[in-house]
Order: sequence, then structure tokens, then C-alpha cells
Amino acid sequence: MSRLDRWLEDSARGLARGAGRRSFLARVGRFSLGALGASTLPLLPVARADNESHALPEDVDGPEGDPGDCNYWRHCAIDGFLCECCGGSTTACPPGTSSSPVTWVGTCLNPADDTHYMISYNDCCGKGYCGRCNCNRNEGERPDYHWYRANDINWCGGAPSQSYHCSVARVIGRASEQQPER
Amino acid sequence: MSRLDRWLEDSARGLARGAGRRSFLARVGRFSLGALGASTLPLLPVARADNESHALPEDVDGPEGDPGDCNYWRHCAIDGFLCECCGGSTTACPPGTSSSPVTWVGTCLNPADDTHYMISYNDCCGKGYCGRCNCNRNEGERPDYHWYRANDINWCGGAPSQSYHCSVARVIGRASEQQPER
Amino acid sequence: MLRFIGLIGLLAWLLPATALADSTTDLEPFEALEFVELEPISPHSVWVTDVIFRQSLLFDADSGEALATIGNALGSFPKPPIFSSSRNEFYVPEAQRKWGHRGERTDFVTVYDAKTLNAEAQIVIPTQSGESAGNIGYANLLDGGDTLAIYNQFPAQSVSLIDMGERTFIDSISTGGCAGIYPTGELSFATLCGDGTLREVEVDARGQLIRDESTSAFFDAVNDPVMMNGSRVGDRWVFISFSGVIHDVDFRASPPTVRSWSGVSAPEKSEGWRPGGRQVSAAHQKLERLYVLFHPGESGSHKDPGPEVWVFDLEAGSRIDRFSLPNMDASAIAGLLGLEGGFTGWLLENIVPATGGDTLAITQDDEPLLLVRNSSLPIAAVLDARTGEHLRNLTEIGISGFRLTVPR
Amino acid sequence: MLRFIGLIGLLAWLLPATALADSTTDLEPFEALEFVELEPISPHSVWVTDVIFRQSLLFDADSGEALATIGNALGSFPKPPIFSSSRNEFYVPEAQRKWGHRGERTDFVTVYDAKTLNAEAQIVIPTQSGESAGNIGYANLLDGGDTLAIYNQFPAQSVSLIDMGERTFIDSISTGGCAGIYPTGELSFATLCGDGTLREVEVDARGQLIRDESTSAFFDAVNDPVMMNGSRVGDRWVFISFSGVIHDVDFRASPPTVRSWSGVSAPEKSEGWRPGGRQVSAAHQKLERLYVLFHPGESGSHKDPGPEVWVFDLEAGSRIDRFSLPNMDASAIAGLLGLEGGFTGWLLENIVPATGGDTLAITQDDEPLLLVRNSSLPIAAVLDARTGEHLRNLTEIGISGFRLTVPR
Repeated sequence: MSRLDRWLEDSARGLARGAGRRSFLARVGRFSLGALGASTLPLLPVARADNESHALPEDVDGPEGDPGDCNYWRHCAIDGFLCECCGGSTTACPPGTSSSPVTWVGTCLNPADDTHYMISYNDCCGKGYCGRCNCNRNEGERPDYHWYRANDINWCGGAPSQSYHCSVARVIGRASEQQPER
Repeated sequence: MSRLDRWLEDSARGLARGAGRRSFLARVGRFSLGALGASTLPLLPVARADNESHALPEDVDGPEGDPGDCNYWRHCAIDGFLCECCGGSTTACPPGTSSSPVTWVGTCLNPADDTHYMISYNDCCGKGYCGRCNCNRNEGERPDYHWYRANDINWCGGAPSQSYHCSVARVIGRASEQQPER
Repeated sequence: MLRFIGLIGLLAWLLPATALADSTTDLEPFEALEFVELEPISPHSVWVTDVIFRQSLLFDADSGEALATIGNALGSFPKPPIFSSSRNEFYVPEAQRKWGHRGERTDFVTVYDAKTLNAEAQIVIPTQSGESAGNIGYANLLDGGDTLAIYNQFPAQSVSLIDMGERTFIDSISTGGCAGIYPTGELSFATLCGDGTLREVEVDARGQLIRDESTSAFFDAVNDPVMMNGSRVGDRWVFISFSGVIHDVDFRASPPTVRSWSGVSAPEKSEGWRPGGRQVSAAHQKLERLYVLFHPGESGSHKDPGPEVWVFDLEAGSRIDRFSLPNMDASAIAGLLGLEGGFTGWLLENIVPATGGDTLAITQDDEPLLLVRNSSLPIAAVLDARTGEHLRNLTEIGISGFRLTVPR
Repeated sequence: MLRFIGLIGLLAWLLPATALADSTTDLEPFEALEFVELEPISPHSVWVTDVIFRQSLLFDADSGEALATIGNALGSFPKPPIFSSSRNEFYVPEAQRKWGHRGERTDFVTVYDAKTLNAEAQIVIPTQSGESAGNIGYANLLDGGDTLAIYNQFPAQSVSLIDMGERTFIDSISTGGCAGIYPTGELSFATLCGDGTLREVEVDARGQLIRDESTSAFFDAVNDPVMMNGSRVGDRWVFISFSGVIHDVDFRASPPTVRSWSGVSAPEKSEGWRPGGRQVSAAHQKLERLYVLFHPGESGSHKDPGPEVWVFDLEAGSRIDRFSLPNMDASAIAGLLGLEGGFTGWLLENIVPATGGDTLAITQDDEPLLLVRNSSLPIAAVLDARTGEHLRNLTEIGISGFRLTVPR
């Protein structure tokens, strides 16, 4: 498969929040508590404002600003086919796919405001490999035992179908410092 | 996938005949009569000697003499992955595969004796695509309605599993003239 | 282009507890995970089917964007999705076994909503559907969109009929000695026969044969067979033979009549020019033009890719244009090496031999696009169907495949 | 090399009746269709797993020949076959759904006879087996070959145990916070934990925990984690960290002890040298040598391919050699273009940048071979493990894959 294919799609990104999210979260929370073993795992986030998203600074030129490019700033710990190139977007799964409630995160630097953001890389599932814009970057990525930083895992294992299709890169918060590593 | 991969296996070809063939033929014959529509289709061969195979002249140099090469003389109407490159041989299916009793034929010129032979291209089935030595040649090949000369058809449809793995090219007789075509 | 629905929220519960506890992370800004729905199918969209990935990707041929994917089960050769504009659904005939490549086989048709692309139903059908590398003519929706017809091969040649309104199997009818399904009406279709005729059958709502007639023999299955790939123009189906004879079959007459003429002149024939490819031809219904992939070659080259598309005026019975195809091999290798454009791109263009195209489709609107691929290259070319101008490429379309399907 | 059995005879009934009638065909000579059995698995054979074709090809690394294929069901990431030398069987953990990529999921282990390569059984197991791109440490046979252990991820981290004699699921044990399965005995294995320890568990025949102990924390999962790919040397498992620290874990002690030393000198570290890849290391048990893929790179490059294999003497705790890998990219492109050897091959060798290898395996005999691939190239290189000499390539190994598995 080809790599780093230049891909000229407009970024289509939705920012509205759904009304059903809290109830969905409740379900997810139950699932996670019962399911993921007690030893390491986190609970629901304790303190989040529920107001509308702040728009992110977006005026990045070059491949770091192109969501269809592997070098796009949010992709610093992604592994897989970019949903941007598969009928989805940076924050949306393609038509007819589902997703897993559990996934991995990364901490990426946005060159537009020189700020590190937490990125959630959700796998979109239920169809075979999209096969386009394959991208593997591993900044802050960790092995499977450090699972919420591990991008090798097929996170569709927790979705309605384990078939892996593509991956998104959503901003889910600001990080006050870079993920430590060497 | 790469093409015309040079492949240096000794040709391992078995020539002995199995005792169970006649009874197998009887089954196949019943199947064909009941199954394949009455309009065009042939019956069992009416007159064949049951003695041992004659050895074929084999001293062909170059790609026409290399069973792992797409240019090998028997491959004149093959379509698929050569079983020679998949753990089988020109006349044998790879380990753990099955085959269909129905298949397509070709008429190929053996440069060693300048004689045309009838070739049976059996598909070996029950595993996914072998993926090696992909070869498509179409001398005398005909569309699907002229089915016993048609190599597009997935002949594994008549096997215990319809999954197509690779194809062999067995000599099943001498042809007194080339398949007419233009 | 895209619309968003069905927001599913935050998965931040999986953040490390420590990260939350020590306040290194501020949970703003926050982008919800969303799910895309398809816009109404545009005239310039095309399904690109890949036999290795076992799926079809829907592309917008204007933007070059991929819009969606429909995957296939583990049968060997995936069939392209079939579009019903009346029901706004896609239908995919599939087959799968209990244990991967082994075990009991189930044949079924999956029904996809064309907006959500969710699978709405699986219709189980008798296990006899046939497969070929390209599945040309192996499954088609009859006129009106109510009845899906699927070609069967084992143990017998027949056609299964499925009621897409009731989502039930109706019955199958025998078509021994013939292959392919070419719809001619709401409950009728034609099929190509080994005796050189084309047979048309019509059934009633219960799948019982009520009409069965054949053309006189108009081709020779051995000496100059017609390709499986037919092109529909209203009440006609147009086929081309190995040597380039164009057979224009008119189903308004009973039995159907055939008008045959050669698309290749004597000098061209002496140069070896002949049609070749997998999905070798496509017609624009309104323009009544037939587009065919041509190459100079020997006998036995009828599936080889060609460097040109020849354009025929079906009314006049003459060729009106020859388009040269772009060098898709060079573009594919440039993409593989990440060397698109610039000097190296130009160098590749001039060094890498072009193998041409073997698969062709056309959009049916007033500004038609011609879509061309080579089954072993990961790109497809988009041409202006009126001028042959190379507009753009669809990239990363897959590994190998023999079909391009325009949904309407 | 090959043996033949199970002759199936003639299919000549499908010859055209006319061909038989007009005597144009003489039905001699005749070659029967035969079926191959595998020779006993040789020390130089290797399974090459492909995630796109969803299967593993068995190669003879001496001849470069492919010997057989084992396909996987439609789960996303195929697991390599696991060899039981005592039972002469291969085991493949698989998962599949009722309707292709959709519908009810069934997890199972397929048992293949290693001579016929026929599927002898499917053992259905609870639907919780995990998958990763490389499945490193996701399934392993415990010592003696009677018990197969499979790593589960959803909904919880655990390990399923399967009795391969009885061909039944035994039970699963919780391994929350840890990942991977590293066999240490007939009914014991180790697993890597997020707190920097390695936990060893032992069960009885019914799968009930009878021993459970952990090393002290010997690595930092955030600052210098160890790679999932462990290499076994007798009673030890050897891991390497992102920065190149080699952790040699000895399971003869209770709890297991760890000897750690850096494989990278200060000057090398300042040049950025670090291990990287998918299946990043392999050990020769008798020689007690560890082979690791190395590259100069930044942090975050721990999965990048490398141009060199570094050879460590585990007893001495020092590096004894550095092998340079051949240019597999050039060979792959030459193969793609059909330009192997000659001037163009030489040109490619010098023009195409080599990306190196990311996946490594070694044979365990006295003339060991080192097998190296780059997960996105269709070839693998075979090196003499003692000298690093490039002996040959395995070609057309697939499209993409992260594993090379030596059956013994």
C-alpha cells in the first residue's frame, strides 16, 4: 500500500454535541466498571463543563494542517487508515460503521497555538480495512500493557463488530504538559 | 502483486493413477447429468485407454519450460495463482486444499514436441488466495457461456469450499489441432 | 458533502485516573465522535470493487474523495453493490461459510440503506450463486427495482429471483447453456447462450416462466464470441465480439432482433486492433455512444488492457473518436514512492511503460465522466467522456479488481 | 520435497462432446490431479503472516519455496499458526461473525494436522479473545504442548486456557493490568504489567490459580517501557526497552529475578540509536544470543524499521556484532517491475532508499538463519545468523504483515 498519499479533501468536522451523550456515558460507565478489571482502570471523568466546545485554532499550513495527511498534528500517535480518507472525517466515522467505547489516547502538539492536546483515537468498526491513507505514528505510544496509550490493539474488540475499518483523531482536552517519554 | 516471478522449484509431478478413479468418475458423471442443464453438455469420455500415462517430452529451455513461470507452455489459458508457487505443483494441489470435479480446459502447444495438448486447469480450493505467481493467459479462452473454456469462473463453486486458492495445469490428452479462434 | 448525525459522546472515562487527578489535563476543548450519513447518490459517484480487500469503495469522481465502503463476506470474489434508486438501497449478494474458508455455506443478499449504509437485512437464498473474477452479469436488478436476479452455476446454470420489497427468495429458473443476466423489463431479462443466441425470459410474480424466446444465432461462441460485458441503451443491449463486431440487440421486437456491424476497419484489423479487458465497454444511454477499450494484439489477448478507448455512435454505426489513456502505471508507482509531481513524476511518466486500462464505466448525466482502471493498479483515471481529457485520478482504490460500477 | 497422495482422477467428462466425437482429441497422455502432504516441519521453515490476505504462508527459507498456506477467518488481524511438535498439529485462534463483518461473533481455535494440513477440529471458546496488529504475545502454547493460552482484552484482560488433548476450553484467569503470554512451564506463564513488573502465574489442570508471583518493578511503563516482543532462552525470557535496556528474566528463581543491562553505549545513544520494529527481537537459545533491530531515531520511533541488526551475547552481557540489512525496498520494486538483476536492478539498489526491517525471527538449529521483513514490503530477507550474510529473499510473501514465526 502506498504511504503518505497526498489527499485533498476539505476537512468536514462536526462540533455539535448530542443530547444523548450523558445517557450513553452512563451505559459506558457501567460497562467499564464491570468489565475492565479493577487493577488499573479509571472511572468516568469527574469534572467536566458541559458547555459547547471551544473552537480549536486551525490555521496551520502544510502537512501538519491537512487532516488527510499522516503528518497532520493530531495524528502523532495514530495507527491505521485515516477516516478522513474513508468517507468520515477527523472526528467522524464513515457511513455504516460503529465504534468502540474504549480506545487509546495521545498527546499532540498543535503548532497553531503551541499547545498540547489530548487526542482520542477512536477506531471505526464493522467494515473491513478501508485501505486508504495508512498512517502509523507513535509519539508517546506505549505497549499493550499500558493499554490506553497503545495503538496496536484492535479497539474494535469492544465495538459491536471487531472488524477494523479506520481511525479518527478527536481533541478531548488540553494537556498542560507533554506525555513524558524518552 | 508482482508478476512473472522467477521461481526455481524442481517440478514435482506425480504420474501414478489412483484405483478409486473409476468410481469417482461414476459419481461425477451422475452429478453432471443431473446438474448442468441438458442443452450443451458433454458426458463421460467414451473411449480412453486405462493404461499408465505416457511421459511427456519435457526438455524445454527458458520460461516455457519453467512450471513456476507464467510463460510455461501449459499455462496458455490459465487464470490465477500457480499452485507450483503455493506448495503444490503443476499437477497437484497444495496441502489441505480440495478441488472441484468440474473445471475448464485449454489447448496448449508443447514446444518440446510441437504438439498441442489438452490441459485441465483445476482450481484448488478451501483456502484464501495463495497470492503468489499470479498468471492470466487466454489462448483459446472463451466467455462464461462457453463455460468449459472459461477461466474467469470460480470453479471452486463446485468444490467442498468455494474459496479459491490456486490453479494447476494437468495434461489430459493430445489435441490433434489447435482450438480454433481468431 | 457530508452530513453528521447520531453523535456519540465522550470516551474520556478511559483517561488515566492519575491524569485526571493531578490536573495535568483540562477537558476542554472537546470534540464528540460523530457518524456520517451519505448524501443522496450523485451521478458522478462510482463503486470501485477490490478482490483482495473484498470490498467496494464509493468514490466521488469529481472530488476524488472516497465516500463510503461496503464490505463483503469471505466468498472468493466480491460482487459490487447494486443500487435501487426507487428504494434508495444497495444490495450485495454474498456467501460465507461457518468456519472462515471452511464449513457449511450460506448464500444471502445484504440490504443496505443508501443513506445510513447500515445493513437492514440479510435475505438467505439457496446456496448455488455463481462467482467469477469480475462477476460480469452475475447479479442485476430488474427494471423498477423490485426483483433482484442472481446467476447460479453450481450445480446447475440457473437464475435466482429475489423480491426486494418482501425481502424473500421467489424461485429460480433454469438457464442451462447460457450465462449472464441482462435486464429487459420488470420481470424479464436476457442471457447469452453457448449456441450463439441470446435468450429472453419473462416470469410472473411467482417466478414462473411466462415468456421464453431466443434471437437467431448472431455470434459464434468459438470463432468470434461476444464478451460477457453488455451495455444497456434503453430497450437495447449492446455487445462487442472478440474481433470487434458490435451486436446491437433490440428487445422491442419479439423475438429480439440484432443489428451487427464491425467496429474495426480492415486496415485497423491488419494492425491487430481489437477490444480487450474485463469490463470492456460502457454506453451512454442518452448520447447513444458506446465506449470500448482497444489494443493491438494477438488472438488470446481479449482480456489484455488497452491504451485507447474507441467511441462509437450507435445510431450511425460508426466510430467517432479515439481517446488515449493516461499512464496509470507511472502515476501508481509515483504514488507508491511518494514522488508525485515534479521532475521525478515527469521522469516516471516517460520511463514506466503504460499498460493501459481493462475496466471501463461511464456516468449517465449530461456531463458524463469516463472511469477507467487497470485491474492490477491501485488507481483509476477519470476522463471527460465527451473529449477524452484526463481530469484526475482516483488514488488508493485497492490492490486488484475488475469492476467499476456507477450506481445510477 | 513433496509427497503425493489421494489421487483424484480425470475430469474429462467436461470435454466438449464434439471434441470427443470428431476424434480431434486423444485422451493420452493423462496426468491425474494429486494432493500434496507436508514433509515433517524443517528447522528452516517459517510462517509469514499477511494481514491483508488474512493468512500465513509457510516458506522453506533454504529454497525460498512456499510450502503451504493456512487461512484465517474474517477477524481483523490474523494470528500466526502455533506449532505443537508433540502432537504434530498447528493451532490457529480465530474469530468470525455470522454475516461477514456483522452479526453474532464466534471465537474458536482451529486444529490442523501438520502433515495433511486439513482442519481436524474447531474448538469454540468464549468470545473475548483480543487482537492487535501484530498479536505479539496474544496466543502461545504452554510447555509440553498440551495447553494453549489466549490473551483476552474485551470486556476484561484475562487469559483463556484450552486443553489441546481433549480439545476443550478449560477456563480463563484474570490478568487485569497486564498483557501478553510468555510460557514458563507446562501450566505456567508470565505476563507484562503496567506497573513495571512481570507477573508469573501457574494453574492446575482445571485452570485454577495455584501460584501467583511478581518480580519487583524493573521497568517504567511510561519512561522506558519494554517492548511486547519477548525472546525465550530456556528458563529465561529476554525483553528490550525503548531505550535499549536488555532485561533478562530468570524463572528458575521464585519470584523470578531480573538482570538488566544497557545494549546501547553512551556514544551510540547520543547518535540516537535505539531498538525499533514490530517483532523487534529474536534469540537463539543454544547460542544465547539476542538479535535486535536497531535504528537511529527520535523518541516515538520505537516501531520504525531499522537498517541494522545488533547481536548481543546474553551471557557476557555485551554486543558482539552489528549486521547491515540488504535493501529490501529496491528488491521489492524490482520484483514489482519485473526488473530483477542486471543493470536496472543495480540502479534501483542504489537509487531506492532502504527503509530497513521491522520484524525479525531466527531458526533454532546449529546453522541458524535470521529472517527479516519490513511489514509494508512483499519480500523477506534470509541472513546467515552467524555472519549476517544476505543469503536470499523470500518473494511475494503478501501485502503487509508484522509476524515471522519459526514453527520450532
